[in-house]
Amino acid sequence: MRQFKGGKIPGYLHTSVGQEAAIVGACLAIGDNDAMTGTHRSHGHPIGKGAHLNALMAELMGKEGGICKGRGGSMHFADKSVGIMTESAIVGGGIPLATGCAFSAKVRGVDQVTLCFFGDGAVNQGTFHESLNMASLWKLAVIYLCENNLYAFTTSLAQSHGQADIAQRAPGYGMPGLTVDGQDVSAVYEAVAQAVNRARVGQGPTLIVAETYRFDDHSFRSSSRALGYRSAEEVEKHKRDRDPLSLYRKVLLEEGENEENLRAIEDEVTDDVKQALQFALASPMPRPETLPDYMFKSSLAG
Amino acid sequence: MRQFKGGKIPGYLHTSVGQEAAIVGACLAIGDNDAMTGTHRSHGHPIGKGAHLNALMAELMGKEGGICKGRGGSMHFADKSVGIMTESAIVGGGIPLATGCAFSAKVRGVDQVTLCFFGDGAVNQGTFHESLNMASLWKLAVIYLCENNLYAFTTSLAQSHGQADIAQRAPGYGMPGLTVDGQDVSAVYEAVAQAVNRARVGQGPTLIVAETYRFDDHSFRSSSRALGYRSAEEVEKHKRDRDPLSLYRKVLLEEGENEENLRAIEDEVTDDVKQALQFALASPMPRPETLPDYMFKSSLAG
Amino acid sequence: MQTDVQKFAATPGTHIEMTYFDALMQAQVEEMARDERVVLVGEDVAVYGGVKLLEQFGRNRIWNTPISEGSFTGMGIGAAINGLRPIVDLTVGSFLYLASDQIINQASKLRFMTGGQIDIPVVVRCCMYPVGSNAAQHADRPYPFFMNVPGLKIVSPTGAADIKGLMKSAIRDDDPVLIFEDNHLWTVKGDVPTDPDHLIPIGKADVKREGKDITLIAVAGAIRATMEAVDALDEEGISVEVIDPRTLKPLDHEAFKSSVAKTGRLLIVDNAHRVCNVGSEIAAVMAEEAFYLLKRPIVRLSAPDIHVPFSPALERDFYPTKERIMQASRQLL
Amino acid sequence: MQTDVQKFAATPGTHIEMTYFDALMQAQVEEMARDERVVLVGEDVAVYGGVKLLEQFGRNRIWNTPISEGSFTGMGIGAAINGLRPIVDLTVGSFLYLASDQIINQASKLRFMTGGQIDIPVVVRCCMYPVGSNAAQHADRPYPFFMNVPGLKIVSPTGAADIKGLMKSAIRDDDPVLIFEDNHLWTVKGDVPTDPDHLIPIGKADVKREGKDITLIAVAGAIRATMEAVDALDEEGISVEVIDPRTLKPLDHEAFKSSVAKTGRLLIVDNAHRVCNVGSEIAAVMAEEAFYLLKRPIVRLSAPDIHVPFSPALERDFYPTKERIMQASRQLL
Ligand SMILES: Cc1ncc(C[n+]2csc(CCOP(=O)(O)OP(=O)(O)O)c2C)c(N)n1
Ligand SMILES: Cc1ncc(C[n+]2csc(CCOP(=O)(O)OP(=O)(O)O)c2C)c(N)n1
Ligand SMILES: [Mg+2]
Ligand SMILES: [Mg+2]
Repeated sequence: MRQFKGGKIPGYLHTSVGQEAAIVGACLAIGDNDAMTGTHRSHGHPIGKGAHLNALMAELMGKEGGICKGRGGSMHFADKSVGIMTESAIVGGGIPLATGCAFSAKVRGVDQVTLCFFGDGAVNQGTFHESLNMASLWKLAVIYLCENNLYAFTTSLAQSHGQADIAQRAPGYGMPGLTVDGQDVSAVYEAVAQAVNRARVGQGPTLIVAETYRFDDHSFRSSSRALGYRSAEEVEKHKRDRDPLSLYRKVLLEEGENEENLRAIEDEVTDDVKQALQFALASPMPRPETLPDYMFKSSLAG
Repeated sequence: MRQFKGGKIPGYLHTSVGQEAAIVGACLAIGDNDAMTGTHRSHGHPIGKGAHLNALMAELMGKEGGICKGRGGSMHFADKSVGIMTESAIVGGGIPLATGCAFSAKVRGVDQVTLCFFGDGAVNQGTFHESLNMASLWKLAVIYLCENNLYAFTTSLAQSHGQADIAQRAPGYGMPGLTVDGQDVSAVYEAVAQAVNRARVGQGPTLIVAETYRFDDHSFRSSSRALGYRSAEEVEKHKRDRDPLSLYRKVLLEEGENEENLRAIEDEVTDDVKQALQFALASPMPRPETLPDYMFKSSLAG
Repeated sequence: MQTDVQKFAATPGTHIEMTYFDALMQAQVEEMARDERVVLVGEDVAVYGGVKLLEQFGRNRIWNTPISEGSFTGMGIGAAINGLRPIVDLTVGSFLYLASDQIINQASKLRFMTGGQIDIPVVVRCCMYPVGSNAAQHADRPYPFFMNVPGLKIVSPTGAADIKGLMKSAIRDDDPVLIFEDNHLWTVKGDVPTDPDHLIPIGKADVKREGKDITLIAVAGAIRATMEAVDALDEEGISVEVIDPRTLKPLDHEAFKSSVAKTGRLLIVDNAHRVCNVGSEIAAVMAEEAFYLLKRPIVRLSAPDIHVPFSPALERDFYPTKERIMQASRQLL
Repeated sequence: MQTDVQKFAATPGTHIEMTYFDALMQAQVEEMARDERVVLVGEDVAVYGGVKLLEQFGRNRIWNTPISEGSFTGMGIGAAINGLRPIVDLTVGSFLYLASDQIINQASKLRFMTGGQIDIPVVVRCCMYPVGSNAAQHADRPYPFFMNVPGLKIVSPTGAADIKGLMKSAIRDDDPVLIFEDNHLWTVKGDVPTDPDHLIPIGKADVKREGKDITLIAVAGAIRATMEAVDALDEEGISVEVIDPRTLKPLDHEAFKSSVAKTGRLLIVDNAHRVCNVGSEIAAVMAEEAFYLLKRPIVRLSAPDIHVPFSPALERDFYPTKERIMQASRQLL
C-alpha cells in the first residue's frame, strides 16, 4: 500500500485483503502440475499457487525483473512455470480461457485440473454461462471458484442478480454447485479438494461459491470509498469478526499450535515481503527499445 | 417452396413447418399493442402476429413491395405497425433486443408485453444468460419463448447442452420456467396467456419451452438433410403423429366443429397465400439507385 | 456546498468556463431534463461517474446494470427501437469489443434491414485511458474498429464546448452514435456556451488553429501534444494549421481539402495503433482527391503496432510526443 | 466411391488440380495428420463442412460446439495456451464480432502481457458470403476491423495453392492467425503442390499478373472481377500488374512499392466497405513512402459505406465490377 501511495506502483491496484482464506484454501487443494487462472484482483492467488514473490512485486512496479517483464502489471500476473496461466482484467474474460486449459488436458489425456477464479460480478457475463455449459457437457476437469465478496465495484448482488444464490446457477448446466464459508481456509480446502477428486476421475466440473468479503476499497485508484455503497459498520464488522487470518490463527492455537511458532511464521512472511520489495525497488525499468519484445513467437516474413 | 426452388426466393429459407402451434398459440396470447421479436426461422410468426401476408411474401423475393423494401429478406421480417419489432439472423442476437423492448415499456410506464422467440440452440448463447438475468432482476414484462425443436442445425440437445431440460435454466435467474407441448396450440396459448398475466401485473418474465419439431430440413440451401444427424424415421414419425395442424383439426372436429367449415377456412388461407404470391411476383424489384435509402433517419451534415 | 444539480444548471451569461468532464455531464443533465425518453444505462452509473444524476432524475432514468456489456448494450438498442433514447455507458474503450456484435450486427444494421421501419436513437459512450499504466486490456482506442461499419456515427470531441455540443447532438440524433472520450482530456477547461440548444453538428471538423505552412489533422486525444508542438513550432516561425475532425464518421474531407489547398503539406496525428486507423483513411482520401494539391508525401504519426505496455518506462514515448510532432513538421517543409 | 481420406491423400506428382475448398480441407487433413495437437472446434464441424474429418481423426480431434461463439473461441485460445493448436471455425465472417473480445483482449494481447511466457498458436477461420442474398447479418467482411489490432496475423488467400500453403503456415505459426475465406472462391480450381511441406510465408504478397502500366492491388475476393477486367484491358492494350497481398497483416509494402516504382499508377480494389479498409491502409502507406513514384492519384474501389442488401437487384453492382475496374484503370492512364 505504502508503495502505491508513494507512487511506486503505477496504474490500478485491486487488493484481495480479506479474501485470503478462499484463495489459499483453493490453491492448496490443487497440485503443482495443475493450472490456475485469475482476475484483476488475483494478487494473493499467484502467491498461493507458488509464484515467486520477488518477481510479482517487481511486476507491480513495472520493472524489468517483473514476472511479466513489466508488460502486464497489477491485473495481469502469470507464472507459467507454476501453472498460473493468465489473469484477465476483462471481467469474465478468463472463464473461457480456463475452460480451454481443461479442454486441452482432456484432449491430450493429461491428468491436470484447472482452477478458475472469478468474482460474483463476473457470474452475469455471458462467458460464465457459455463456459460452464461446455465444461459440463464435456466433463472437463475445471473448478469454477467464485469469490463472492458481495459487491462488484459498487454494485451488490441484490442489485445485479435476478437470484442471489450463485450456486443455484449450477444445476441449470447439470453440474454441482455449492457454497462454502470463504473465510474458513479449511472449509474451502475441503470443498475444492472434493471437487478436484471428482474432476480427476472424469466426473466433470464443479461450481464453488466462497462467501467472502473485500476489506479494502474496490481499488486503490477509484474513489468509490466515498460513494457509500456499503457502510463503514459493515466493513468494520467483517474486519473484526470475519478476518480469515485471525480466524485461522485462533483455530491453530486451539488445535495446539503455539504462539511462538505462529509468530515465527509471520515474521518469515514479513521478511519475504520486505525482501521482495527490495528486489522490486532495485530492479531496473525495462529499456524503451525493448518495447516490441514478446509480441510474437513466430518471426514474420519480410 | 416451389418459388424457392424456382429461383424466385434468393438466399436462405428456414421454414417453420411443424412448429405452427407453438408460434400461433403464443402469438394469440398477446395483444395488438404487444411486441414480438423473432429469429432466422420466424416466418410463421409475423403471420401469427398479424402482419400482412402480401408484403411478407414480397420481402422473401426481395421486392420493392416487401415489408422491409427488399433490404432484409427471409431472416429479417419486421412489421412495426403490428409490433413485430425485428428478427435476428444472429442466433441469440434478438434476446437482448426483446429485453430492451420490455425495458422501455417499464421505463415509460406502458402496459406492453414483449414476446421473444428463440430456438434451443440460442439458449447456449451468452445473451440468453445476460438478458434473462436482467429481465428477472427488473421484473420486465417479457416472455422468453423457446421453440425447442430438438436440433440446432445438425446438433442435438444432448450434444450441446450440459443439461437438456431447458426450463431448468430459469430458477438460476429467479424466474419461473415451464415446458409445454408445443404441438398443442391450446396448451401453448394457455401457458403464454398465464405468463402474460404475470407480466402485466409486474411479476416479471417467464421462460416457456415449447417442445416442437422441425419437419423440413434446417434450411433450403444447406445440404444438411444428407448428413444423417436425424433419421428419416424420426422425421416421418413426427410428421405422422405430431403434426400440429392435423392434431388441432382433430380437436376441433371432436369439439363439434364441422368438416365443411374447416375446409372453408383452409381454402381461404390457400387463397390468401395465392394472392400474396401474385402480389409478390407482380411487385417490382427495388431500383438500384435507391440502395442508400433507409440507412439513416437523421440527415448528416456536410 | 453546491449540489451537482445547481452546479450544472444553465447560467445567464453566454459562456461559462468548465472542464471537459463537467461539460459532458452538463450535456447529459440538460438533455435528460429536456427529453424524458433519455435514460442512462451502465455499470455503477448510479453511484460512480462524477455527477449524481440520480438526485435529479431518480431510479427510473438511471440504471445500474449487471456486468453484461453485450446484453445491456443490446437492451439499450432494443429500448431505442421501442421509444426510448438510451445512453449506454460502456465506461472503458476496451470493453466495446464485448458489445460489438450488438453494436454492429444489430444497431448499425436494423434500420436498413427493416426498410426504415425502426429508428435506433442510441448513444454508446466510452472513455479511453491511453496512459497511466492501465495495461493493454484497459487502454484501447477502438474507434478505427467501428469506422469500417456502415450505419454508425462516431464522434471524438476534444474540448469542453465540443463535447457538450456533440453529446447533445448525439442524444438528439435518431441514429446510433458512438462517442469516444479521452480520459486525459477530462480536466481540460474551456468556455462552454450556456445556450441549452448549443449543438455541434455531427460531421463537421473544426479549425483549432489557423496556419499556412502545414495542415495538421489531430485525431481525438492527439490534440494535446499537437497544441504543445504547434506553439513551439510557431516560435520557430513554422505556421501550422490544426484541424480537429471532431466527427470520425463521417469524416469532413472538405475541411481537410480546403486546408491542404492552402498549405500543400499534410501531417496526421492519431494516437490509435498505426494500421487502418483514422489517419489511414484520411490519407487515402487525400491521396485520391487532393493529390495534385500535395507538395510533399502525407506523413502519419501514431502509436506503434504494439500493445499498450504497463510499465511507465515503456509507456512514456508510446504515443506521438511533442518532439516527434515537431520533428515531422520540420521535415515536411 | 473415393472416401474423403483417399481424395485428400498426398499424391505422387508435384502438383494436382483441385478446388480452393478442397485445398483448404487438404491443408487441414495434412496438418492434423502431422501434428496431433491440431484440433478443430466449431459449430456442426463434425457433420458439416465438406470433408468428414471425423472418419480419419475421431471425436477427440473434431469438436462440435454449442452455439457460443464468444466462449468456444476463448476455449480455443485457452487450449492454445495449454499445449494444443486449435483451429476455431467461426463459419461466417459476421459472427466474428461475437468473439472479438476474446480474439482482441485475450488472444492478441496475452503473449505480450505475460512477457512472453505463453504462446497462443490458434487459428481462427471464417468464410465471407458477400453475394447471394445473405443480407447484412451474414455478409460482412470484417478483416479491416481486426487490422488495427496489434498481435494478430491475418491472411486472405484467393487461390487453391495459396489457401493450402497459407492455411498450413497459419497452423504451424505460434501466434494467433485469422484466416478469411471467400465463399465465391470455394469452387475455383488451381494447381496445388502435393509437397506436404508446401508453405506460403505469412507476410508475402504475390504478383498474380505482370504488367507495366498500372499496379492493381486486389484484396481477397476482389481478385475475381479484377482478373476479368485485366484480361479485357489487356485486349485494349493496357497492361496491368496485379498484386494479391495474400496476407493482410502484416502487409507486404515492399512488394507494392516495387511495382509502383515500375508503373507509377496505383489502383486498389477491396470489396470491404470503403472507410478504413485495407485499401485505406495501403494508400496511406504509399502516399507516405512511395509519393514521389506516383504519377497519378491513388484510386480505390470498394463496396459503398452501406450495408449489404438482401434483394438481388440491389446486390448486383454492390461490389466493384469488371466494368468499374476497367473504367478506373483507363482513367488512371
Ligand atoms: C468486462 C468488464 N467490465 C467492467 C469492468 C470494470 N470492473 C472492474 S472490476 C469490476 C467489478 C468486478 O466484480 P467482481 O466480479 O465481483 O470482482 P471483485 O472486484 O469483487 O473481485 C468492474 C465492473 C471490467 N474490468 N471488465
Ligand atoms: C451467432 C450465430 N451462430 C451461428 C449461426 C448459424 N446458424 C443459423 S441457425 C443455427 C441453428 C440455430 O438453432 P436453434 O436456436 O435451435 O434454432 P432452429 O434453427 O432450430 O430454429 C445456426 C448454428 C448464426 N446464424 N448465428
Ligand atoms: Mg465481487
Ligand atoms: Mg432448434
